[in-house]
Amino acid sequence: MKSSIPLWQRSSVRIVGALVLLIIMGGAVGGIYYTQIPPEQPIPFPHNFHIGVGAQCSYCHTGAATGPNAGLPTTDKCWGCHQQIEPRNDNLKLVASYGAEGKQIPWVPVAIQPDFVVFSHQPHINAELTCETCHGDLTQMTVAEPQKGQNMGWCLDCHQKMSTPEEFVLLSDCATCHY
Amino acid sequence: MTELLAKEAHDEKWGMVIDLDICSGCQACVTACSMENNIPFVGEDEMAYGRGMQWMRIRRYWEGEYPEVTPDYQPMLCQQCGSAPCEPVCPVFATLHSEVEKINLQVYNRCIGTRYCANNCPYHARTFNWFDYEIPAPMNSYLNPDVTVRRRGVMEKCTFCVQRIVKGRQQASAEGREIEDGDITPACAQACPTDAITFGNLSDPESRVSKMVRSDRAYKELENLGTEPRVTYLKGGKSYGG
Amino acid sequence: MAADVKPFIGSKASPHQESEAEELRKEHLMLDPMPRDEMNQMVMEAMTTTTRKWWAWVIGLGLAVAVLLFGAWGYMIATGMGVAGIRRPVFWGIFIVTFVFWIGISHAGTFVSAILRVFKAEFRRPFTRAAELMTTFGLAAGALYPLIHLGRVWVFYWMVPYPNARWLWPNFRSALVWDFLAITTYLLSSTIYLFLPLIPDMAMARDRSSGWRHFIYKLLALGWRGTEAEWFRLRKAISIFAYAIIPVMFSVHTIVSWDFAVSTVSGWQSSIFGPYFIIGAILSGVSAVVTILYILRSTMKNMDYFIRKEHFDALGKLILVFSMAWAYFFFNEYILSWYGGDAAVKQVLTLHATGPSAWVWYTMLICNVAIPWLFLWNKKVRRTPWLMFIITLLVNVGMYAERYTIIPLTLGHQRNPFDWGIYNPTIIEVSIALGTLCLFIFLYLIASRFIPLVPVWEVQEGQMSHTLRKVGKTEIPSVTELE
Amino acid sequence: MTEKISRRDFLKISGIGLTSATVITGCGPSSRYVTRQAYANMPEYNQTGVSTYYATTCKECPAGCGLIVRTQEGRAIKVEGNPEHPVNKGKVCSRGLTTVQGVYNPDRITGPQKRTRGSRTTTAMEWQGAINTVAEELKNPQKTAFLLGLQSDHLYDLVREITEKGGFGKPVRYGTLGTLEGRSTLLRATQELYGFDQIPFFDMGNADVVFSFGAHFLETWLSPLAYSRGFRQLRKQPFGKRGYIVSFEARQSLSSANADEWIPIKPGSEGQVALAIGKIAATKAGVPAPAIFAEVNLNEVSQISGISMEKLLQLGELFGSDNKAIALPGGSALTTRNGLDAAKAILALNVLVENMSQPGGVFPTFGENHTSDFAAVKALIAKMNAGEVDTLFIHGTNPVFELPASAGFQAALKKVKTVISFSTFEDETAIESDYVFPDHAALESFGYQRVLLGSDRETYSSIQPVVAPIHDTRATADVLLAAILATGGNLASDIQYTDEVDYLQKTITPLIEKAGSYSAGELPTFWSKWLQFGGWWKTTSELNSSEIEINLNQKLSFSAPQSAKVGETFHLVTFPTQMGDGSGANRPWLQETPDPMTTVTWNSWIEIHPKTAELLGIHDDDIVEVKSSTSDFSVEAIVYLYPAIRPDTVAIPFGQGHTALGRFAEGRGCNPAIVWSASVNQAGDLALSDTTVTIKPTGKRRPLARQESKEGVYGEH
Repeated sequence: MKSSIPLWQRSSVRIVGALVLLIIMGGAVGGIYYTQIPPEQPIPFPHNFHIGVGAQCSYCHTGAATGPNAGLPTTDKCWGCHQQIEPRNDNLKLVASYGAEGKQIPWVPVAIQPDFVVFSHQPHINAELTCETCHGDLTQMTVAEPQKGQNMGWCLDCHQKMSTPEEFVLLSDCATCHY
Repeated sequence: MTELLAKEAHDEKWGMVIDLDICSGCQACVTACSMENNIPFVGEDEMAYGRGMQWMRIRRYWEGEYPEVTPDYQPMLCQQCGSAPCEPVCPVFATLHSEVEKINLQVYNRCIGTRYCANNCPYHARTFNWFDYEIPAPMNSYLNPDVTVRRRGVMEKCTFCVQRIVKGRQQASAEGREIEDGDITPACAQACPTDAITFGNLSDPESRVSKMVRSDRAYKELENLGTEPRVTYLKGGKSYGG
Repeated sequence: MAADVKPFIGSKASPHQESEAEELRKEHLMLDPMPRDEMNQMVMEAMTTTTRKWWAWVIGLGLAVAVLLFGAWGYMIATGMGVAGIRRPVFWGIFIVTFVFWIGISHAGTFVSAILRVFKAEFRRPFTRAAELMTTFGLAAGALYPLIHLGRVWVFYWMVPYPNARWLWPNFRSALVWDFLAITTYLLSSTIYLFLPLIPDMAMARDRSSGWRHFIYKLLALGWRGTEAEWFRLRKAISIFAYAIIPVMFSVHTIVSWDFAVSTVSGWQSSIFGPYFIIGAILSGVSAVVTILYILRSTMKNMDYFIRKEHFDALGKLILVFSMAWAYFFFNEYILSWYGGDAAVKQVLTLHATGPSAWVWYTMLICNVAIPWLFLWNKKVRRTPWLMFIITLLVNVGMYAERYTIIPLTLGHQRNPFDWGIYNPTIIEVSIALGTLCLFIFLYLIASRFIPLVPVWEVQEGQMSHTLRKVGKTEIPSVTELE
Repeated sequence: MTEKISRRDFLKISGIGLTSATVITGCGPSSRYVTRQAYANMPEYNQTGVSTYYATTCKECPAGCGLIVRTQEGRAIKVEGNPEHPVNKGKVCSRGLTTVQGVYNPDRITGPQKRTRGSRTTTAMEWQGAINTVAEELKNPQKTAFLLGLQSDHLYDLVREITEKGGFGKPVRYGTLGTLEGRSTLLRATQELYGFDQIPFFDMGNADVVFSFGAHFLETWLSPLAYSRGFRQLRKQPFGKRGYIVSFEARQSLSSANADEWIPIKPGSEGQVALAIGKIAATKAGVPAPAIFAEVNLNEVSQISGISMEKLLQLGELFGSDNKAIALPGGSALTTRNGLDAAKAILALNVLVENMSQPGGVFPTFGENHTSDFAAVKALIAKMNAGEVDTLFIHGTNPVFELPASAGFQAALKKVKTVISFSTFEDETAIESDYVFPDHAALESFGYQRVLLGSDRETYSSIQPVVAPIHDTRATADVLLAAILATGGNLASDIQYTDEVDYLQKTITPLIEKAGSYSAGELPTFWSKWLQFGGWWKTTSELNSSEIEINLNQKLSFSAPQSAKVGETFHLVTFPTQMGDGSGANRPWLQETPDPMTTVTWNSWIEIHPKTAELLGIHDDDIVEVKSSTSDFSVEAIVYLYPAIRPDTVAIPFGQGHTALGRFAEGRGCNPAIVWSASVNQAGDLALSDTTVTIKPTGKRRPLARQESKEGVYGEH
């Protein structure tokens, strides 16, 4: 062994190491970022505007109070109002074209749970939770954005805050969400 | 709302009674369970090697010698033991007792697949996903959206159709009433052509199951192990009543 | 050094005594001192000689590990546990059998090293290192199995207690969590216990090597200079560890046995399983030490100086004793379950002897009881290394059969005959089991060229203490008795 | 009309398939976002995540049980029983439960096709072309034949109307379930002895003693769920009373297994045993034995049947005692050369104990029965062979598979110029056809079924689509009506229905006037209730205790039952399983549901008594060659050593042995129909229980996929 410079002190080794680290970290950051950005919607629906003109959430997402899913509005629902609105811009023209042809708008749901989580809106609405508790302040959003940190601990946190210790025993039961 | 929840939870203790005198052994419950709970079919070779995924199996022994020979049927499913051998051995709490329904839960997404619970179940009621079983499209269309489709490497077993229990409770609570006897029926009891399976709340002394459990024909499988099964069998056979 | 040390028996020697002394020197390593430097050189030579054959073995085994172990395991992870032969009701098969086997093997290292050290058994000196290495590598091979046998190995870390967003912890009531913790503890402590006596030897090697070897030994020697204070602390540390690791060792195998004993499986649920497993483990472990010593002796340079017939003889006696102890527990298990009258247990135990796989049970009894009892009382057999090699291999086959009987064969015949099942291991399972064997040998091969397999300083210390010392005007032997 | 119903659109269900991928973390980028298509015109009651339930009728067997199908997002999820339905009262059997596996079966025919006979090459067609083809074929009524299944459904009624008005030959019906239970023999015997034109309703539930002569009332007999309910009722009578069942048959079936006594009698001797029991019972009751029973020689019967005299007397006295007794004529008694007389003897037992139209007795049912027998099929085959059939329409049956090979249907089919199948699957018959114009699957179609068996009241069970058709299929009734319209001429003016739903509505209009479980002022309301409740039926039981005069003073003559040479030939019993007529074999969960008696899955087997097997040197899981002793046909079957069968009898289940019908059915087990003897009994039914076979080991082995542990249950290693 001629060289007296230890392995870890060689610059080439250090550069390669740094690069590998960078790629791994970058991949992780990119992956996380990718899951956090809102997906591309067929029409960049401006939630803030519709709330601004006084639309209730349940006007379009009708199922929340009565069932597991809040649901996404049909073209009919959009067309009901938009028929009377002049298609001033491209997006409105898109709505008009969907409406006129009676085609469905392929909305991409944003607030979804993995398949092993059973979530029902109904009990949460009955417990008088508001929509923005989980879906964020939509007056500030155009398209719906996924909310950060909605993991199991977040669910449990809220269940604990909203209940007495005895109730929490029941509300933290696995079968509340998983079966 | 929360009051109702707490009250109900204290009142729930689901149990099943299977009357072996009228159980004909026809296997309709087995099919019903499989169709309700997204149980995959595994094919001939795997079945031959004891890897069938049926949550419910009908044990058939033969009694007597020809010509007095007769089969002895006993539907075997997870007994939802009150003191379940499977629970303490799971290293990650993937199987545990539920506080609300008082049944054994199997949390698929927590399971890491040690299969210890299955070894420790004296009823052999647990099945393991040896592979990712494919249900060829479009046959996957009939999968029940209320029940998780399990992937390879996790344990599964009868859940007393917990999805139906939860739905029934939510329905009752939405209607502002308590769950009534007979509101909730698991798929097996619903299908059973001779109504040999009865399901209900054991903590209600007036429920049908509670009455049947007090029958002098009632027994529990491997009771001496102290597992406190929630499934009660009513003795049948030709000696009874005839 | 050799000049001022004289074997005590040979000090005032008649010709007859001379030859007797020569005999004894041949017989006992401790009485056959060698100049320190020469001995160091011998060990260094053994360590640095890498023949072509050795390379062939290393490469071959490396490939075997890659294919048999990691290839098969990877295939199993990608496809599902179903590629193994386990089925309902036999949910545990070869994986757990091999797991218990390796944990058992790993026992003897500590037993031989720590217990014999605590009891100051002098014959231990040349092979403590070999035994300790066996412990560590056996554990390394065995500790893979709790991972291999998981249905979803990618979430194995859920068994580790750590704070997480799900508010979930492992279930401390589960024997598998105890297992996990016990094995981790044992692996850690046995590695430290291996490392402590290695420090002076590393320093020795450091001073006699150059290049990358020098670099590595320098790191591992932790700057050992051999001062009195260092020796004092080292002895203290070794002695603390030797005492401390014994209960750990006992607990580990007890806990492994609890995986079975705390269950409701008839044939497992037994209060005797703790000691039964420990005895079995020591029996298989000591046998494995003999197997390894034989291989070391016949393949490595200069090893026949260090490892002599006396060692085979002594270990042979140990094996005989443990075989008897094992038979006692085995007998106990049967007599008590017969006396207890639990029909299910009785049925299981009867089926072991009469069922379709009864040959496994008979293999177990022949290899574990009949063969040691028939042969090991004989000194000639005990002193014939190749015979000992075969016998100890067979004992380990027997111990494997014991675990096979206890795990899949017991599981297959539980309380309800309708659900009985015969377990057929598949090629994948066997391949993984063989893969870990290859891994063990591979690690051992690599280690044999990295660290001195003989604790040189301990041997030298022993030889020193078996010389005569002057106390006042009389010469007395340092150690009064040789075993 | 289908447009009206296809209001549910399909959710992209790829998410379900991807479940496995998301189980690890739930946040894999690939499965993070699922594109969902909103409903184009979502009705207010149909909400994502909420199930909708539709009532319809099970089409898996001819019983006509009412179903409630759970649907969600336009997919049929689960089949449940209709609790209101008079046949099954909310219960459902394995076959019905797997209906959805038929609808979503990957091996369905996806559209009309022109085929090359005998091969699997197909050419896709347009429906217009299909209709033109049918129209062309309909122009020649004399040389056109219809072969339909056993279902007494709207299609049969429509075809009958078409054939009557258009001058076609009467439609021929065939189904193995009918054959196995000797349905037309039973009908003939009822007509001749009881004098009414229906298969009677046997009120098992209210009886005290049931003598079953091979009736598989828990498996497939007539209306299995109705009789399963009867079985329960029998066992759970008020005040803890428990009915007693005695079953006579050579091989213990599930029904016999649940009987209190199983009498393994020699196949073919059932009729004489019934007579003997009648004679003893009459003596016990202290009445003179009617002529029909009087002349039977008890010793002879004991000898023929293998029942000891003592047992015979005991049973006869049990039947004749004060209990309410009933005798059930089942398949194994009826499908022999003496079948008709056996049926009469058994039916006469009911007259003897005076249970006609009494609770716990035998009742006439409702509506006319149009069962057809094997003789009609034989006549059709003869016509085909004679070149008198140019066009054959086949719907709801699979004759190439179901008919005995010795009947020669497949050869006769070659003489038919055009064979048109309406099968939803590529079954054995579809492969031998020129065209397949696939009908909708069960849960996609409209219709009704007249319930003729198993209901205690007049019942029409409605069929409605619960999901939109997933393939380019079309209702056969629609195809026929469209073709008739295209043909024009007299037929088109006689058959004035615009489509299937129009036909249904016109057919059920008379029901509005009848008092049923609901009433409606006009058709649209009636129609919606008809669909909502799953049919129409009377509110209360209509089993009335009208007097029926029956003359028992006739004589029956029995020829000696077919005998098997000891150790050489064996009686072959063919019994039905959950596969029914074989069409269930492509439902993977029916395959995987264990057979109740043997726990075997995914295969068929031959049941041999262990002692017989020992004599023949045959072991469990050996493959043996089963050869008909009257013809050259043989099949290979895997041996199951079955302790509950006569040593001189072997048994093979029906339903497996498909050479077509999709990936789940093909190449499994054997089809016993191949070795059936094609002889018929006096009523024209196939005398398949007379089949005797020889058994020869082939030296091959194949382990059966059984759920039981062979070692644990039988002590074998």
